[in-house]
Amino acid sequence: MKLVTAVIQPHRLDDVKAALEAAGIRGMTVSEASGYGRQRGHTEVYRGAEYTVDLVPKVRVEVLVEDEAAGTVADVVVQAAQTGKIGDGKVWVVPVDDVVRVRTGEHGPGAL
Amino acid sequence: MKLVTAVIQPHRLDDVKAALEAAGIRGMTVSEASGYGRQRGHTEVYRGAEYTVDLVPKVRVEVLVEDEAAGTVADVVVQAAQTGKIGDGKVWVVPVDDVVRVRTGEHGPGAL
Amino acid sequence: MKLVTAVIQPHRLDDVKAALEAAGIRGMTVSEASGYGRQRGHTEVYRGAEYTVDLVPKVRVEVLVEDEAAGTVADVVVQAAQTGKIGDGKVWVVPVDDVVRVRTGEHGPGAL
Amino acid sequence: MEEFVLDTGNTAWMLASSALVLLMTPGLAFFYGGMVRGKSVLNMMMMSFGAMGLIAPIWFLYGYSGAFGTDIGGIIGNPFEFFGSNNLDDATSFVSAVGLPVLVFIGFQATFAIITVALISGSVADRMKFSSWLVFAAVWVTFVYIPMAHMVWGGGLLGADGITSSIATPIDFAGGTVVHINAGVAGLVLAILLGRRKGFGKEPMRPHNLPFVMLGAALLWFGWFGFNAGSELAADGTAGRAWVNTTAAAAIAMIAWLATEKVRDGHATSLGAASGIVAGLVAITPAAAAVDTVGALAIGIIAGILCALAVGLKYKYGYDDSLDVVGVHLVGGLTGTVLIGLFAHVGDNVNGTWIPDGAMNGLFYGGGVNQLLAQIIVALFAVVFSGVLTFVIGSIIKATMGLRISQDDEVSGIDLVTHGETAYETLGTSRNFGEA
Amino acid sequence: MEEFVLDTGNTAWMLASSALVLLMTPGLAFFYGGMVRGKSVLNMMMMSFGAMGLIAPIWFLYGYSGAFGTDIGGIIGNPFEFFGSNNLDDATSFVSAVGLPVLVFIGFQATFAIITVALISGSVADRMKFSSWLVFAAVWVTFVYIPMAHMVWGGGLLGADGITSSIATPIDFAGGTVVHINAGVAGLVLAILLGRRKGFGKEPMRPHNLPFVMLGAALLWFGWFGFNAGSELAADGTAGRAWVNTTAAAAIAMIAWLATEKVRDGHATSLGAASGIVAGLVAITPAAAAVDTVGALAIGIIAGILCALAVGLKYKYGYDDSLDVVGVHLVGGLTGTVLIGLFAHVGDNVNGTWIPDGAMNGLFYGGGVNQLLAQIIVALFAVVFSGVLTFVIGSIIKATMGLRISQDDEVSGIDLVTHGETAYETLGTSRNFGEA
Amino acid sequence: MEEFVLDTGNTAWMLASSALVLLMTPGLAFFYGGMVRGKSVLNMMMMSFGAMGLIAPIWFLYGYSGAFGTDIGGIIGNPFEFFGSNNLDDATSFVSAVGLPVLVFIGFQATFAIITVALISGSVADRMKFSSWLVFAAVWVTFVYIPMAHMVWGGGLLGADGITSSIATPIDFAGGTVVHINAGVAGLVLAILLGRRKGFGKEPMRPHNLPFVMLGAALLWFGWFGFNAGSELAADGTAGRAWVNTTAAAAIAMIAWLATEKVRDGHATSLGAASGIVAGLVAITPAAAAVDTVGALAIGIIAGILCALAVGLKYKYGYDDSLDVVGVHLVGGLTGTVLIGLFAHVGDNVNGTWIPDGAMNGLFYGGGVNQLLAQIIVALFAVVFSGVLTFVIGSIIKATMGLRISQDDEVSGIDLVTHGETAYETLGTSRNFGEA
Ligand SMILES: Nc1ncnc2c1ncn2[C@@H]1O[C@H](COP(=O)(O)OP(=O)(O)O)[C@@H](O)[C@H]1O
Ligand SMILES: Nc1ncnc2c1ncn2[C@@H]1O[C@H](COP(=O)(O)OP(=O)(O)O)[C@@H](O)[C@H]1O
Ligand SMILES: Nc1ncnc2c1ncn2[C@@H]1O[C@H](COP(=O)(O)OP(=O)(O)O)[C@@H](O)[C@H]1O
Repeated sequence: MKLVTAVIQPHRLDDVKAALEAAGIRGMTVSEASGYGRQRGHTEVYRGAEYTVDLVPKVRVEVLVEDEAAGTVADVVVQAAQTGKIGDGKVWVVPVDDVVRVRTGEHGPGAL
Repeated sequence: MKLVTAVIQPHRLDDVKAALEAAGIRGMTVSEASGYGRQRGHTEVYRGAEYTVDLVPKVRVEVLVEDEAAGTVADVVVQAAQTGKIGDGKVWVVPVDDVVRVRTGEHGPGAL
Repeated sequence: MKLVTAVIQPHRLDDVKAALEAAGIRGMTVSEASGYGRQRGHTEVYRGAEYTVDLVPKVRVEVLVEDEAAGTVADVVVQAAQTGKIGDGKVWVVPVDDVVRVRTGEHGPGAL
Repeated sequence: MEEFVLDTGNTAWMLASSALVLLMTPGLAFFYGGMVRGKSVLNMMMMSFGAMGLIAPIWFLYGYSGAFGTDIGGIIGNPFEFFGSNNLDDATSFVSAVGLPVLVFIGFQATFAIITVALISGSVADRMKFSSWLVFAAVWVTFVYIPMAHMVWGGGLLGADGITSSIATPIDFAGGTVVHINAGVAGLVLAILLGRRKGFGKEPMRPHNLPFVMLGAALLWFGWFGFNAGSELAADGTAGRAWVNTTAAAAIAMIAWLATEKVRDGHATSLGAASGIVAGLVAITPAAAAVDTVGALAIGIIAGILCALAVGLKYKYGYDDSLDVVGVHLVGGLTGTVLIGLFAHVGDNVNGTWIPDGAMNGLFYGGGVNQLLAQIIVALFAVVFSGVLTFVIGSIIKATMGLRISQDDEVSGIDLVTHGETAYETLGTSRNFGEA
Repeated sequence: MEEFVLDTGNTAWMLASSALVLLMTPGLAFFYGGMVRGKSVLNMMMMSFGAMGLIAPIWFLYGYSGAFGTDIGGIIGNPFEFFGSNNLDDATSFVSAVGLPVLVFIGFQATFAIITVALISGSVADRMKFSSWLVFAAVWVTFVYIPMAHMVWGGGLLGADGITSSIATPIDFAGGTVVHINAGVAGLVLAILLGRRKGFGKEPMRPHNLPFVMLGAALLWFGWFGFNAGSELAADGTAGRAWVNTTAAAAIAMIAWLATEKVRDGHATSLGAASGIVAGLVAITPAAAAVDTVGALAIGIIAGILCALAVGLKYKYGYDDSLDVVGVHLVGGLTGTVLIGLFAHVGDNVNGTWIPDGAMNGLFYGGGVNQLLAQIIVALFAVVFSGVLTFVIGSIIKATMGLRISQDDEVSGIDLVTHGETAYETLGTSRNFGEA
Repeated sequence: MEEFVLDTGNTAWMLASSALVLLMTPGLAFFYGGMVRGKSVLNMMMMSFGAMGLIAPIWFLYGYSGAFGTDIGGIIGNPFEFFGSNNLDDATSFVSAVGLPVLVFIGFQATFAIITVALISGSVADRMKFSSWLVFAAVWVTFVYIPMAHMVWGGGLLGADGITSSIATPIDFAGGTVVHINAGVAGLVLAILLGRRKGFGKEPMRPHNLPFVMLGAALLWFGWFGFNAGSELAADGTAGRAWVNTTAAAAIAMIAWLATEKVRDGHATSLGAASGIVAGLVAITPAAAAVDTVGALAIGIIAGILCALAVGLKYKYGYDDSLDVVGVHLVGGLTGTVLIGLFAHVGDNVNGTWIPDGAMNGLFYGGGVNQLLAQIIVALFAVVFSGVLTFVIGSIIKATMGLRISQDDEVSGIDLVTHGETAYETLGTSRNFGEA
């Protein structure tokens, strides 16, 4: 199994969720993050002093999938999250040894 | 070494912490997350309009362990987090190449 | 490719960011976390009752790198984050099958 | 020659009342600010604060004079008569009979002009250009609020000798038409001119901070004592009547709103409690001293239920009155204004009530239908007057400087884009980052 | 025939005081709301707001009449006499001597009934059914608060001609027995009937928002000027004495609480500062105009220390008085009520102090032990009266509709389950999600 | 023998004003508390609350007497004369002419002493030992505030018969010198003695909660009506003038600050709106009843622009006046104090204005340069007096108990280290963790 992790623009989350659902993905885990990269944060001025905020808000989406689905899922996310502007984010795939469903104790692909 | 990641119901965290401690685990990292899955969020009505909140609060627990402990640790977490209701979450295991303890610079199992 | 994850003291983040930048790293993802380990949280007293807060604030930094850079990057982070006190945190390295840049759809090292 | 006899008691109450009403606008900033998403709370609050910044000077320069100066055609007072709050004379002023220095009255009235403008901002949440808001505020108060205040309170078309003089003197104790119907209609027109927020009707857009909404409702209730009991301009039994009726209506409207929600949606929400309070306060405003305790409770119950139902209309008709200026202020204001025609009750046994000369008891208290008719006529007049003028002003601004920020900016959040700030420290500068 | 002579100054102060005391209940909502966990802040606030919604109409309908109507057996006034705030006559009213329209007094008293009920809610945090709370509030105010108010202020058993008439007239300037002992005992009884929260004594259950707690304390202090200085019912030197004593006691009690904490726990906390302020305000309430400045400071110091120690008792005895209604209001109320017996001081050289006919200086000021005895008797009577009746009311509700939500719902959070809301936008709908 | 004739109207207004000014200090706690990072908000608020706890008892014990007792050398009043607020006589008091019980005046003045001390805390954010702050507060109020209040208001060196008596009587209606210049200079000196925060000038240190800053600004504006209009000590037309001028200056200063920001930085921020309000309020304080409406607007505009520019100075000169006590209170206080010399305007046609005997119209209103000179002299005197004494007091505390927490503690956050608390529930105890 694989873990597909995507760090995306927050306002793309709804589209990514919809695209994954359309692709038959039934579960995912989402969390808040901040990104640092080519996209530079905005400049803020507080009472005459100027600062650059270099961490910009992002959302992390994690999806556990069977080995053969990893590529498709990554592509689905990329397509749904793409705006073409700097800062769109990254998707990466990591190998997973085992998955367990807490409710049932089931192991392996059936636990997804 | 392995990284055991668990996404669980927030109110099970205390029991999971206690169970891991009992199993001899001396460290872990915890963070907030939101889950999307079979468990559907509640419906909210605001001033006459109805919405479904489809992301439900979860907690993520990460534990780095030696290879041979991964299975036990996953089982310990599953047992402590289980309520038997939909939404109990997932546990997964990922291979880890190396671990370093920041304080000492120590590598490998001794860094756990 | 590898994913280097570091859980560090929050107030070391600025130095870690600077060190990574100096080492030629152009991107990273940062998020909030809580740590549980040898470093025990502080004790709080509320209206006569005493409690130990056993989860202490940490920051998680994730950096995707090419295989050969993983060791260096881990070392750079360890050096920048080190204060020598208990609770400095951990750095670990996980293998990555693939990385995609969302903006362009590019795969592999070029997507970093 | 008349001489001015200061009444320190009345003056003390009006100084306090003026401060109370001024506090309502920041209260509104929290009521509204808590209701929007975290990315536009500052802009929401800035619309209220901006109204304070602009309207106060306008009022002291020509606003008071335009509303309470010598009548010109029943529509407006002479704006130059007391320009700069000069040429005032306590002995001959509008309020000399109650021993009140006229400057205190000017201050009191300024706070009404401010809050009326601020109320409108609820319908334009998240998407109106801040510069256009400021221009709108200044123009609207000049061409809509000041004439309306004159017509109702300054001896114009909606007063004792106005368009309903052959039927009955209209009753508007503290501003049902001038403030609430006026702002409610303006909010509706602006919402339509602006168009809907991206995601309206599809995304929850939940209130980001409900305790702030409740703080706002509490400050509004507190300040409303100045608004209603202060509108007596004296510390007497009629002020006491207004105080009691205000509390009775706000309290029971909250319960009525919660009950409506509970029946319809299954939950009694804190947003409903806060909204119900405001609905009750709005509805009792014109009637504050014109009804007895039971009348106040009746108005509160009816307003609580009607407004709770009315806030759903925007989804049906598709106008994005984001924070329910229409559902609460227009509907509540109309409810109170019209119900006076049923519940007005002055007479033996009813301590403290008061209605102006030429007004009469309501239909339920033996006064016949005249008062009801007069109330309806005035309400309709106010709806049309405010609607037409707001449409003209809004359209001109839309055609020239534009009313709305870009959709990208709306998605990014107006706080960041327009004000260069975010309300709370977020990832990247939070407690846990940077310098720990 | 008597004639009513309006005093606009006194009326101005009482209109303002009434508004101030009304604001205390939202203040309490923040004081309590900040102290609970983020998952039950809305419910906590709704218990206060719900009290406002229910108690105000009750008071205007039959509450005032029940407390201040013609005495029936020393226990209650005739609830039908002024039903619906009708049949009032300013000239013959309770407050005609100070030139106050009786409606203003009715409004003022309504705010006392509201806050007393709201105070109780602190002991039932996180777990009481909202419907049961509303029923409890309405029944309790009817059968416990109204009689107690009558007995102390309306000419009943705890007044000048009451059970202590042969010893001394009890002193309760602004409501030590009626409000604080009464609510404190009721809170204790309800907490016991409800049982402990899941995790009580094991988990920290830290305040989720300490600035809200401080906001609440500040609004309470501010409103308390209406409560204490307003209880003089006039704008005079005695009101000034109450103002000064209130501030002195609140200030020094904060310092005393912080010092106690610092010695015991090593830290002076903001929760302690907020709590100390309230403890001082509670304790000075019955004594507000009966002691001199030094007496006020002494009462403040003693209350600050005692209450700081008393809040730990719940862990020892195992009752879950969640937000310390007992530790602060019962202990503080008893402290103030009893210490009057030591510190009451009227006489030359002490500007503004006042005690009723038949009361005397305290033990430390040459008055002997009589006043102390009278104070203790009244306090004990109030404890027993409130305790027994609250137990009966609470038990009946428990047996019929039930008092408590399910444990699952308590774990999920009462805000979500009961009110269908969460206080703040959380993961899934936050600024960073959905429409960015 | 003189007899005291109570004026209930004036007394009502002063009781209300005293409550309003007391609320300013918690308002300041939010204004400042919202501006710091989340890890030091509680300490920031505790400095204000601690000032309330300490200064009120000091004032009631010897402070009032030291400020308003029989003059000793033009510098201070006899602190033993009214020790413990005893030996007071309404008939012969400072305020008997307006029918005000002297205790009410003592309470009113207490609130001024409290807020002045609390204002200073803005410059020491995040890093001052709390124990040293409390000691500083008690010592500073004794040796700096009380003499300054005496000199300006108690018949000392800065009053009618003081150092400028041959030029003109200085005008300080409500506390430009005593409160704002005094606190501003003290803040500057303390900031220098303490040194800069770690990261000053490099890290953003953004306000962690801007709605709290706006809440603070709103409560300050609200309370300031008590401060300025209350300083008339009566409910009359001059109080009305002060009310109107206060609102005019605060409003337009907000707009002026926003305009300055917009031109300089491209954004009109909510922090700027809140700061502009306070700048306008500070500047109009000494001039509140001495100028006409246009004068008030002019002072507001000038103060808004100057203060908006002045807050940048700390980066240039490298002192860490963290929350701009200097930029807003010192610069605003000087601006208002000096501009009186230009804008003072009493005469026909200007309703409600007032200046003391021996004062005259400003340069722009035909009064010549005398008043301007007198204002400048008094301002400079206050700067030197406060600067030197604060330096001595601060240096002694620094040398003995130390002024500053360790840098490690500063990095960890003073809330946690000093008060053993964090303001909000954070990871590890949040809604999502523990008992969910
Ligand atoms: N090497 C990296 N490791 C981890 N996350 C990265 C890395 N590079 C970029 N990111 C994440 O991807 C986001 C977008 O990257 P950025 O360089 O701004 O734009 P783009 O990917 O479009 O070139 C960053 O905000 C960060 O969260
Ligand atoms: N494919 C997945 N990838 C990542 N996380 C998942 C996946 N499926 C479920 N989860 C996580 O597990 C949680 C529980 O899943 P759910 O389907 O609701 O119940 P259950 O696991 O009991 O069948 C989800 O809220 C989500 O956080
Ligand atoms: N086995 C583990 N798995 C995951 N995270 C861990 C583990 N052990 C420690 N950590 C993380 O590292 C942090 C520091 O660990 P700690 O034991 O307190 O100090 P040190 O690493 O200096 O010995 C912890 O707060 C936690 O976030």
